[in-house]
Amino acid sequence: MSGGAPAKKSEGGLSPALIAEHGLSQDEYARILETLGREPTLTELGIVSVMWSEHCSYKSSRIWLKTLPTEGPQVIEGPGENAGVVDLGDGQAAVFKMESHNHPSYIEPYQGAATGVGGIMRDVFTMGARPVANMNALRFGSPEHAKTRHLVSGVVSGIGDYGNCMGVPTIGGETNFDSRYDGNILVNAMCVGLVDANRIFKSAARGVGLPVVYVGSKTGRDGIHGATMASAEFDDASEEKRPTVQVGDPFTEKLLLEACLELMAEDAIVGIQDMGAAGLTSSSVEMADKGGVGIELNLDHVPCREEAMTAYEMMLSESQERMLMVLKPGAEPIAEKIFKKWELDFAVIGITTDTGRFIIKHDGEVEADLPLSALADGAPIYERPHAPKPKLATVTADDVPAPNSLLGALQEMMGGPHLCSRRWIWEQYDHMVMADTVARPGGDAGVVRVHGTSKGLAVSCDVTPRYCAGDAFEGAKQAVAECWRNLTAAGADPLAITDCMNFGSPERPEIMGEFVDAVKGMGEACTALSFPVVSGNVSLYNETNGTAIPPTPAVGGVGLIPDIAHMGQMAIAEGQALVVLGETKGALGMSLYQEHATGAFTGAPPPVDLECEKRAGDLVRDLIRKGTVSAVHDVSDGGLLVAVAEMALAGKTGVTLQAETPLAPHAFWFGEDQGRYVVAVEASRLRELLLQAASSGVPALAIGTSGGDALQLEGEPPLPLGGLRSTYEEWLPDYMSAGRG
Amino acid sequence: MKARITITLKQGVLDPQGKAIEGALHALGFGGVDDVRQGKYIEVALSESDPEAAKAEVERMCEALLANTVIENYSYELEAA
Amino acid sequence: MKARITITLKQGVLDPQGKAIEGALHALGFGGVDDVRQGKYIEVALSESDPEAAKAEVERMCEALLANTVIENYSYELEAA
Amino acid sequence: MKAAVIVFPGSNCDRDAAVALEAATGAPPAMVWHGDAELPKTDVIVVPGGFSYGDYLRSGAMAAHSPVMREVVARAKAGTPVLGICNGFQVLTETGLLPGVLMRNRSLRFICKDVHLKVERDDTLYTNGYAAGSVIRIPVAHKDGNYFTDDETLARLEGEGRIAFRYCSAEGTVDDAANPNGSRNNIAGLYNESGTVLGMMPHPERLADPALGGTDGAPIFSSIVERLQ
Ligand SMILES: Nc1ncnc2c1ncn2[C@@H]1O[C@H](COP(=O)(O)OP(=O)(O)O)[C@@H](O)[C@H]1O
Ligand SMILES: [Mg+2]
Repeated sequence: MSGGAPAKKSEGGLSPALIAEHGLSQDEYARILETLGREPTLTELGIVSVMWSEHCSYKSSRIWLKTLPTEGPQVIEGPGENAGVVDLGDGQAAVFKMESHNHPSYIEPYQGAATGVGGIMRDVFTMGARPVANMNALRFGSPEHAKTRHLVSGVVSGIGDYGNCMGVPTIGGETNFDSRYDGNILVNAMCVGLVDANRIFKSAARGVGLPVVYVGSKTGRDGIHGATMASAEFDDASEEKRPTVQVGDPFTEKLLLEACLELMAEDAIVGIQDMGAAGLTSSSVEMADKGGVGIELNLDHVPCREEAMTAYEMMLSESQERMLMVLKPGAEPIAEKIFKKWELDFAVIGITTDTGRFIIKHDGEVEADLPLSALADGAPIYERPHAPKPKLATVTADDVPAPNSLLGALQEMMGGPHLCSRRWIWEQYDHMVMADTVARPGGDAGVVRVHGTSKGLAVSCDVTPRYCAGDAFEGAKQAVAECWRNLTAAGADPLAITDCMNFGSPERPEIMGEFVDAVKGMGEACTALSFPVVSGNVSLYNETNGTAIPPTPAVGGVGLIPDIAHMGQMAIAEGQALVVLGETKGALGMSLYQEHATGAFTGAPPPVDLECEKRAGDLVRDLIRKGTVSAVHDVSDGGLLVAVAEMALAGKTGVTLQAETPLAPHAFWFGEDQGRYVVAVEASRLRELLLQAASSGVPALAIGTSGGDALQLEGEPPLPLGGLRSTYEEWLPDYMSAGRG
Repeated sequence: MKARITITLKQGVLDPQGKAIEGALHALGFGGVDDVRQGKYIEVALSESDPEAAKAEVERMCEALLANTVIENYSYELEAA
Repeated sequence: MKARITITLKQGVLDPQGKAIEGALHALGFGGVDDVRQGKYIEVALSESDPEAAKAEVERMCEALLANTVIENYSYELEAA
Repeated sequence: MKAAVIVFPGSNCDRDAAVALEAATGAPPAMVWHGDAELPKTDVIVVPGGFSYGDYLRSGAMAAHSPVMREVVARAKAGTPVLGICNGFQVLTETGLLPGVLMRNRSLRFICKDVHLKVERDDTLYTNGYAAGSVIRIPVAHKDGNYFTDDETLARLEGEGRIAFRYCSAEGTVDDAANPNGSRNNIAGLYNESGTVLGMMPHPERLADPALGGTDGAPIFSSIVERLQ
């Protein structure tokens, strides 16, 4: 199998409309003509268009992503493979990545979110890792928006049903409501897997004459790009317009997971790649490109679910739960036996070649014959114009009115969409399956024990979109810092992050400016905190009618807890002294209290001082490991009073607060200054703690003691914990059940 | 009136349930089963007694809630209660 | 032949899905909905072409797997493919 | 003592059950693939949680018809103890080893959380490590855990003392507020006539290790060992 007849001609030529519908610009099409020296066939046009799409080629983002720090002694595999890999010691490694499934989840929330979860798990087990934890970062529109409830309900049950069926615990995430996501919700899913460091699988198809094998589900006409065009070209006029939504099949994915891991224990695989976006096309192109070989596929052997599928459709189908593998010669029988055992399709569909060409045959015809170099590295790269955004003014305590009652404001805020309990969400996720979840959702980071050891893997997802909307640079820095802080609060050594860069259209200079700022901010924080980026994903064009989402550089971090006997947790016991570590300056710009008091988020978000961040975090980790502190919680959304209230609710104990501060009380208690933690210590160890903080250069201020069953602040009536708990717990369930009978 | 509504997946949409049932039927020895598709069946009792009005009401219900028209089709029969 | 099988809950068996749909329809303003019951619809393509034999086969399938006869009833129609 | 765990396509608590069994018995259980020709001779069989065959038709329905379950049913009828957890309970009801069915939760949502259970009896194979009437904390994780059976069967089950566990409050009150899924009579677990088969929706294997935040599930496994050793 090589060379063969020249690719068949497309009848009548390709119209400009057809080219545009494939998302190719005139320049890009000219570039195709030049590379090929002829007109592409329709199949070739489809292949090039998906390979050159933003999603596969990162053409707008690539030059900026390259500036991110990706190295460190803990990094085994940085960006470039299906997922990043970090060292956990003892010959073990964690494999992780986050990915967006935004648009599909808006169109069909249940299936869109479900297939997003399925896709990210495949990225992880493709590398030989068993998925051990899932996370999800969700941004919905305003609670008042007509579609929000339906979207929340569908997305959450889609994520739950897929992960639950797979038997992978979903141990946390984050959820925002903001009207700027009304027309473009974000569903970012993260998966973490465990692998033996010497059994990591990659995608490169190194070697000529090797069998290319298709496994998993059959191929259907799911999610074919340019579907409007495809239906016009290929369908009977009578046939209903084909849906482009993909339906997830978690049961098959579970079988695929077990079958792949079983085969990976054998010495059979040269390279393996899941079929994600752009399915067979991108998986085969990437494997060949990375291996420096050519590839020839005969689509006659592709297992199809529907009749009469064309080469174009097979190459562009996004049917889920499929994988492509290149096997060692002669390994087909053992592989086939395993996949048959798991009742999955198995087919040899091609061979690697030394021609450097990507050749697709179907029904005896050559449907595509393209130079691989043009598909992967030959994709266009753009340095798009980017406009800087003016810095916003700092908001002072005088700009934001004080409340009548601090505790009253606290209760109202905690009984609202930004701060209420997310229990309604995470109770729909099996967060305990695999029997290794040692910190369940509801705390700062989810933690799973590394099976069979006393080590723990801490995971957190973070970004504060309103900060990024004000200042993408500071916002992205903050996202990295908050993630690092959450891992630290669990007692973990933060290892590395994955990111999911959700933005509007890069063709608009102000959006591109946000992107560039965010990458710079993220890079700066990652470098300062030795917290490199090992994998990630970019999702652009999140806008409707010219209105873009706020820049949302979501960060997913992984940390290692050397011994889960020394883990941080946020429930305070009675009789403890409470101390805030890190400096409180009363930053109210873009704070939740500001919105509560004024109805709007304005001004500069709180800046992050990365040196202070590092000092405070290193101190906290040490205090946790030495057992000095009995509870820890970082200070984030809503500020100090919210952090304390969350700890009190978790510990089912009241607190009495008083603090000596020159700041206005509302700025002190609700300011969102970064780099802070609240810790609880036995009164007898308070002095020791304060001394250690002083010698570490970390500001420390005692703010109260625990006990009783209410929150108390001088000069205000006490706020009973029971009442606070009801408002905090009930907002989301009440919201979700409103509109039902 | 009573509406008997049948909701099925659109052509070409993956039907994992149907596929799994098919596999189970084969395993149970029902070799003559070529294809299985699973859908939903919903019975709605309506106080409306005019067939035309009931028809319109059922269609609105299907569009608004009962069927996910992104991936599903619906059909129905009406019957005097 | 093609069998169109409808599986419904027996009378007296609680139907949480039906109840939820009913509530949602009311909330959407469909006030004339008195009762909703949810069931399953399964289409099975059979290679059997004899109606009597197909009938027997479908009944065996329903009894053996498709319906849980503790709580469910089934009915079906056959149609030449 | 030898234990076996049945593994179906889609089982996902098989490893968790094996870990808990090994902790109790001191030896790893035999993991029996649903398609394996033989079920080894064992003292107890566990049908674990998960989503056998995706639970695509009805929870547990397809697994109940797999060849290995025919053998499990035969062994159970001959007196071998069989413990079904979550999906395993659903499978056991679908085989008819236990009466009734597990329907969709009344909230229609999957629910994963710790619940409290009242232990009804302490004289059984599975519960001799508890005190009758005691309240234990064990997680549930299911979408179809709403136990239903007809009035007559329910009366018989109650009359014969075949309820193993009931959902209750932390203080032991068995009422609707403590019922996570709508189960009749707050039933969380059920014995067969001879008390050798137990099906339960909560997952004792998930709280049988102090590092996971509790050990109230462990006595289920140690009770079996105690009785059969
Ligand atoms: N979509 C979600 N899925 C699962 N858990 C969630 C989700 N959203 C929020 N949570 C959980 O709720 C808790 C509070 O979330 P958040 O306020 O974002 O935490 P933090 O401020 O520490 O980052 C966390 O434990 C988080 O894991
Ligand atoms: Mg936190």
